[in-house]
Amino acid sequence: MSLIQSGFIYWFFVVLLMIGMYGAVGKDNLVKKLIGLSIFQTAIILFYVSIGFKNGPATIPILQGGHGEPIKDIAAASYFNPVPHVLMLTAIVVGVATVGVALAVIQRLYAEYGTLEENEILDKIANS
Amino acid sequence: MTWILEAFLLLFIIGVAIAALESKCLLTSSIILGAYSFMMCLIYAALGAVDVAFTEAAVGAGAGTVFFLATILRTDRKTSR
Amino acid sequence: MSDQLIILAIIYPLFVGVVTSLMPCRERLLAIWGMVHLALANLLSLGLLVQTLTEHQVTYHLSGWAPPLGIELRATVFSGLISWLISAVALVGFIGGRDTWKDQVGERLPHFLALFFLLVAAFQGLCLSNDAFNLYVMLEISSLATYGLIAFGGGRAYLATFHYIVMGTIGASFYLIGVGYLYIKTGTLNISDLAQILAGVPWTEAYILALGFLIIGLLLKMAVFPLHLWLPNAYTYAPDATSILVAPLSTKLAVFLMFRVMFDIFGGVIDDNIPSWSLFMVLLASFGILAGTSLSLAQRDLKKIFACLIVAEAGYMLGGLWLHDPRGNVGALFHLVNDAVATLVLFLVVVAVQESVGGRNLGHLSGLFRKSPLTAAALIVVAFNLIGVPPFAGFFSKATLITGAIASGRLEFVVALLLASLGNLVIFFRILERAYFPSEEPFEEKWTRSKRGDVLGALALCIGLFLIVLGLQSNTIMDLFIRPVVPL
Amino acid sequence: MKRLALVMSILLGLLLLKGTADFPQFGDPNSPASAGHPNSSEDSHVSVRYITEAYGETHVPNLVSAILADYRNFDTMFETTVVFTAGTAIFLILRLPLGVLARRRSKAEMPRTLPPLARDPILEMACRVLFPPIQLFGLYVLTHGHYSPGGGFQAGVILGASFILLAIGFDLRGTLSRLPESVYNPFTALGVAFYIGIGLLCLVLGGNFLDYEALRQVVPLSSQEIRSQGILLVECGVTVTVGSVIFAIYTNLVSRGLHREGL
Repeated sequence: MSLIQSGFIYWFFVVLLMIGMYGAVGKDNLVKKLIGLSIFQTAIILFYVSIGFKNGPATIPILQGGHGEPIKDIAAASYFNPVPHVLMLTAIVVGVATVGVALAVIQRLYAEYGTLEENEILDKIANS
Repeated sequence: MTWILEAFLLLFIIGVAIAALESKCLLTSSIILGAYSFMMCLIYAALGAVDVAFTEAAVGAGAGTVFFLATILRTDRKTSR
Repeated sequence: MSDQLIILAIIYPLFVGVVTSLMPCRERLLAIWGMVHLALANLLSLGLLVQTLTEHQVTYHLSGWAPPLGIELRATVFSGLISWLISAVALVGFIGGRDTWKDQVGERLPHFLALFFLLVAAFQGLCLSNDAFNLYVMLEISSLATYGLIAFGGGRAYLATFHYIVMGTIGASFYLIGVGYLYIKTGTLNISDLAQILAGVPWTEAYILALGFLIIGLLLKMAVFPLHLWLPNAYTYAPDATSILVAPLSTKLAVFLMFRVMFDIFGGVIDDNIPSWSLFMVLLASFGILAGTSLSLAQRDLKKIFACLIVAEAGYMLGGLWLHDPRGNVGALFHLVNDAVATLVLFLVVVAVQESVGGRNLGHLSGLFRKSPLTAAALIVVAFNLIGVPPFAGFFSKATLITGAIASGRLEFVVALLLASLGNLVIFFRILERAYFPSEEPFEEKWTRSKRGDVLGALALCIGLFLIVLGLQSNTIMDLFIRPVVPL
Repeated sequence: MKRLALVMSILLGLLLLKGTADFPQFGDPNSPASAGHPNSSEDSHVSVRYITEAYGETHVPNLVSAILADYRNFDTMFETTVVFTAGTAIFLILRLPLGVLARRRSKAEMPRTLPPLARDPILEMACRVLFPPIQLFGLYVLTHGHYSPGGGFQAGVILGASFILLAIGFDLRGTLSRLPESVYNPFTALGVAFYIGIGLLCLVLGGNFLDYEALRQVVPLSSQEIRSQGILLVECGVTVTVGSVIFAIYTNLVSRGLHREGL
């Protein structure tokens, strides 16, 4: 019996999503918000990846024996579903691109206000 | 019996995610986030998504962590909350 | 060649954007370069519009694979119209924002223009793609380009951008969860394929949640009332050259996307299930309209007033889409077109006012009519449109929305629409009173007439007068472009 | 705010869990996602179709690469554009105009600078030794992406990381004097332009956008071979863009866009 390769992984995905959501919305520190956002995105990636899993004799979506003679008679049940994997490659790259832009904005915010705490920045804006 | 190991891993990942959010030092947080990413790679690989695991290891855990570190060293590494 | 128009409408601005980042930073050269290419992009979109009018629907199979395998593009008459609207707004925004380059962009001009073109390409993709996941990628490119374009304004733009990044990413992630829920239940990503499968399934929790997550994600992007927090500051503190492009299009495309989610993906099942959703969504929209208008009433910065009006306008379209009445949908889509043009005029006027009187607070407006009559005239035109005076397009879109609301018995929406018109009347009365009847005579000697302000005012006025054309031809436009795509 | 966030995330979790109860059995090989929905026609069951036919059509055993760079290559093109967009946006945000910078400096408001780091011979030697194998591995990941996990994105990140290693191990200024911005910055655009160019070439040769079959008019190969080579070509474009953008993002972030001093 395996926990990762079972429906239990949905619970895990939901827990990670909740942690990420809490971090992204509830934290005051801007970097912490971003870390929450990263966790949020990895949770979604986990969800998609779990869609592609198949019980039984299935294995990773790289055809066996691809180097040699042409492969014949490929059964769909013997390989995991590659589509969610393709989609998630895109999502990972998008996630890191977003993080990069957000970090650039954070650097500018720090240069402008000298702090990374959102409430302190808001105070400084209100006082100016 | 693998489920005991797996349960340990899953609990550990959740602990790491919370630690990344709750740590008082941002430098620690971002390193922990890198560790979190790497452990998620394990899960992806266990679910058969080797390409996703590879990309997460290179892009998420590698490049993402470096970006976080670069920013934190340029700004402030302390946080009160 | 003509069957490639639809892909060229997306690829052309994309390619130009990528090449632009390699150009030397010479302002005049870049201005001509951008203008020429945007004009050509306009021609391409116009060609696509004509093609959709003759063929009703244009589809395109990317990389030669038939739809469920590969990604498909699909243009209906309405998306053809939106595609052209995007190119046209981009051209006007480019011309309108050109004057602010020197102060606000400086040496980064090639990169700024690269993002500008990439944003146009992403908008085109959002409007033409027929693949649920491809739409997510387009959503993210448009957001990333917008973040960059807003944040480089500096000052308070940074915090606004950060909020936008957090909320925008959560919105896009919700959209992604919705797509995932649909994928796990249906095994396809193509929108037409999804619609076909969904038409014959029992309506269970996973579908409800899929629809729910898609809608929440898009509501965040649309900035409807409780989820609007990012919008007013982001648009107010964005550089003018950015806000002219982003403000008219960004939220409207989210509305269009919501229309497609409702009727292209869930078209077969939504009719039976809409009443309970409609109850809540129209209420939300009514609240959104009132909240947006009252937010706007509380502001003193002209740009922020208009940014808050966008929040209210999003409520009009949301309510129209969920009225469960074809007239409501027609009204919402017509309002989308009308509002895109009106918002363009509003933000052009902001730039023109800044050029003419040197500030954009209500206090600065004193005597605008004497200083730049054309800008003041444009302000009147767009005010009439937003208040809903016939024969402006705003009147006809609101009238259609109200008939739809009455037909489906949603009186709270009617009340919200009428109150919003009243609110707009007050907002623009405050502005116009200062512009036309200054309380004291401004110091004439300190002030020099701004030629740029006049040119921009004239441009805004021309586009504002186009709203009358839109209004007078409203029935033709609805018949030609909107009624064919709205399910009856 | 904290309480609100907690309530929101718990609500979200409950909603998501409610949805998962309605999912098909976990890992069921006959679930709609894996075997197609019964409501759709047999030939539109994409996942099955990809697994059984992709090798015959593209000669790429790594199904993920085949789908990523052939069947759904339009997505991948925009994914590369996302990376390029992020690089451009970060440049735009961090590179302040000279006028603003001058004003900053006069007000002595420059953000804090790091103390100069001592040179470490062991670290430098380690970087020197590691640098070539990392790059070689990057190229391997790119070219072997047809047969094993890997492809353009991973290769690009690895190549970019090799330069980041140089910048960390030595110092940013030294690295930038060898690899100046004027050299790597154009590559961010050239990679995407190359990708789009391949697509446009297909279009000019009479196919649809990014339909590698059309390339057979200039390169006489079988339909499968040309798809396989087309995949490699676009992955090269991806690698160039991703590698240079990763490095560009790093240099801009670590020096606040000034490129004067790094880590």
